[in-house]
Amino acid sequence: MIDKFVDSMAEAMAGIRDGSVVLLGGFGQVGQPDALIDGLIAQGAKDLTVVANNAGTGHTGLARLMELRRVRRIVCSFPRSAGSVVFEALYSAGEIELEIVPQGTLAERIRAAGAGIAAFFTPTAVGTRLAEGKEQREINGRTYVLESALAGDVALVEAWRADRFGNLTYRESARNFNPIMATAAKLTIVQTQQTILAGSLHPEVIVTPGIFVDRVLHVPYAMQTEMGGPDA
Amino acid sequence: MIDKFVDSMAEAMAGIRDGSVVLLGGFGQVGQPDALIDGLIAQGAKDLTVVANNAGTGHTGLARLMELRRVRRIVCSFPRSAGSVVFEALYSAGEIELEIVPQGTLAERIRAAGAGIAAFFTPTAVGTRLAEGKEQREINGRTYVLESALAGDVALVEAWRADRFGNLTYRESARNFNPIMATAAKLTIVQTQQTILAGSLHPEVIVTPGIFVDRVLHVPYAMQTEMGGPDA
Amino acid sequence: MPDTAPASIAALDRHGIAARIARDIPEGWYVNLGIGIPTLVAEHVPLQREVIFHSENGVLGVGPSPAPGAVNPWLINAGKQPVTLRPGGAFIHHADSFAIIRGNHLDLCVLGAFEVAENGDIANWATGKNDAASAVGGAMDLAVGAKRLWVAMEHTTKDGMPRLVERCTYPLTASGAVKRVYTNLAMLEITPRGFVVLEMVRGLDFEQLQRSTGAQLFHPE
Amino acid sequence: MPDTAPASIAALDRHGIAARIARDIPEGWYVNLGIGIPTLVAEHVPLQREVIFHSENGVLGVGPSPAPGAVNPWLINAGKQPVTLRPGGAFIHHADSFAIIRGNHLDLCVLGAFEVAENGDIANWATGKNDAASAVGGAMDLAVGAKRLWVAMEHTTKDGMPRLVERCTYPLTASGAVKRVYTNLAMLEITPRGFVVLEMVRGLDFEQLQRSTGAQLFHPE
Repeated sequence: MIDKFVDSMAEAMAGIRDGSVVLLGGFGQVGQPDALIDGLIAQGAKDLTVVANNAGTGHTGLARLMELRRVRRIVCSFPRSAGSVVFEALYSAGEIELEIVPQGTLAERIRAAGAGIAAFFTPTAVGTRLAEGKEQREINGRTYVLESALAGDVALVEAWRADRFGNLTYRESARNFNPIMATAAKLTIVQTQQTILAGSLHPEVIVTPGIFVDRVLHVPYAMQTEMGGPDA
Repeated sequence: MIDKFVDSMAEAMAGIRDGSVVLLGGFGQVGQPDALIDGLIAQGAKDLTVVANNAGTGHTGLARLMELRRVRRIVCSFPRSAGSVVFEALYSAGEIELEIVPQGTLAERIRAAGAGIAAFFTPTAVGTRLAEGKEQREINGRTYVLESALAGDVALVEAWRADRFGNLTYRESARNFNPIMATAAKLTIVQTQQTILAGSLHPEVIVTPGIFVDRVLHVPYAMQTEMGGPDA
Repeated sequence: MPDTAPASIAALDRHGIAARIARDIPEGWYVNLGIGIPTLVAEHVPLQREVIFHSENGVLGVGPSPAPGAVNPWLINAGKQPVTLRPGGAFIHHADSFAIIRGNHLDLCVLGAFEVAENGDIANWATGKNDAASAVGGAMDLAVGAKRLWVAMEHTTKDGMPRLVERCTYPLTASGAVKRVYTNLAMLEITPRGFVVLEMVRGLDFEQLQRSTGAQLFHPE
Repeated sequence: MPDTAPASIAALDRHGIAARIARDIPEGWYVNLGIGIPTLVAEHVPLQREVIFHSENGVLGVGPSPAPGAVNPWLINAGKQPVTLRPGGAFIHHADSFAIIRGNHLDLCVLGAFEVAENGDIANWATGKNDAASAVGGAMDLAVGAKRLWVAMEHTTKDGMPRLVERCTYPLTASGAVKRVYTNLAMLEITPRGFVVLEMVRGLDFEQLQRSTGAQLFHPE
């Protein structure tokens, strides 16, 4: 019987190696796999490249991972925001590398990696600093810039519901980057608020089919917020 | 109040011009907007380019449109199949142009048009006759071929449920090409089996948001199969 | 106050600019609102005029802020503020959300800006070459992707320096993208000639507006 | 029948080839089956061994054919035959379906073929340069996209001409893509050396198999 549920955070995090490219779902605090990020902090992998929309806030989660000097490089669209104190300190000290990518280009590069598309021509950023040094081409009278696929070794995803096949749904705006990141990594690890233990999700409402998912950890929300994760 | 429902087939078809590129949803008979194709036959536009997975079967629907010499060119992945008698006769007589596109490249070209991506590098068809004359490039040690976006003037789409905002769901394998074609045309016309008149579809299960939809015609299935379309 | 004194210029406040923009948005448009003054625009579109607000983080049909105590932690806009969902709304993922943006499906995007140039260039994300860690977010995608790009901003900086200029000095967000600018002083259209003044606030004359502007202004033809 | 007569060769029929392939598919794999012999493979995977069959037209979890009278007209496979959906199944659109294929997410694709070459080239969609209207469907995407491409076919044509060859003569579907070939006579792996014979049917010897094959055969190292 197919069963992608794992019983512990340690099992969920097994095998993540130093030097990995880690895709982190979420937009701001919403849809962020907080428990899995805490699990990654505990797991110990370092020299990571993190791909996420934001560069973390406060001193928890991604910010904590950076503060522990475990992140060599971050690829994001919105590094500097209210509370991004850890990132800003590391960046101005030259202790973290940054690649800024327009948010839509970031999403499309991740989607391309999951879809087997090596590169694509987009109109975004043409004529700006973020297109400098990149191949440009006029197609049907408009200028486009070539952007390449952005794949991960690991994706950490927050779902709302999951079944044993790894099929997922998301809740409201917590969907955001999660479904595309789930497609783009060699190892996709999911924390889910609810489980469908007796059966499977309705086939018409599944957003991420289980083919993209390797491991699912059940992390009820209350547990997560009160205790910082099931293993914390 | 936003209301994308139209009352008649004539209203649904209004303004389709000679020379249009028409995207036809469906895979085989499933998810094909049969009533709208009949409506297009009645509407009269000619010199059309049709983009569809198949090239029609028997003497109805797309095959009938071709038989009436209204289709100049067809872009598809699977032209010759059981019953594609009209296409085969026209093609061997040199009376219709054909562009064969691998099915996944066809889907991705349509999706690219809807997503503002001008062109993309795909591994499909490299080393085959269908990549001849196309730009190729080695990226990370693998060869890819450049394919361009494929946009429509008009998309004809079959939905299962629609609300007044033009939000759509599909039924089972009738989803197929419909959602991507809905994104890729200047004018997207939908036939729907069911309507949500009193309210709107649940926001988590919508497959095509109304932003992609211009007109919706209610075509209950029984009517469609028994009478060939509401105006027939 | 006498009509001739400078103080009599009826400059708009932030809500005034937003309300002016809201008047120009017809029912049925799909609209993305940037952070700042643009976000306020939604408050000035009457609920009975159905406009579908899109947010980059995968929300179509963004509605007003929730009442205190009724905040849904799963539902935010691109500015990371809690919002509600209006009837007809839908949730989509980020690649689909930016397919909508890049694919030219939005009728309108309203952004704030540091500078707008007479050729339609917009600079709204970084203030200098040293500011390498600036947050671009979705601004570049929105600026090139929407059918219309309107800018909402103060006509000058706090120091009185013009924000409507011949050429942007700050790093560009997009080139040649802006169609209209709504400021606290005027509404201007960008045409092949440059800035054309369509409206000014009460008490302001063309010459005064020109003095606050870093590029040549034109009357409508 | 005596063991030495040619008639004693226990050549597999179409279901025999399909059943042999089914033995090699472990639980949990995501598998796409082409038209013809490959489609039969699903019938030989016991239902309790959970394998998720994918169909290009946006179905994950394809199940057995429905009982007569229980056909669901909205649910077909890529061969346009009515099917059912197994627990855990999902419906997706065509671009997402081919993202799965092209993006290297399928553990296995099984295709039929006219010819397979010793370098892994496969020809399965068109029989000649004149056949310009051949139907390629999703074969080219599947051949390059799946983690493993296995071919199911007769070892020779009806006229006895080899289908396993040094170089394909028919138009290619993909180059260097095939990993294994399952025929009515043998199971072969394609390696840098060429065709390596892993199994032969009962009553057949290596020399006989070589005579039915258009390329050099090798024993496993």
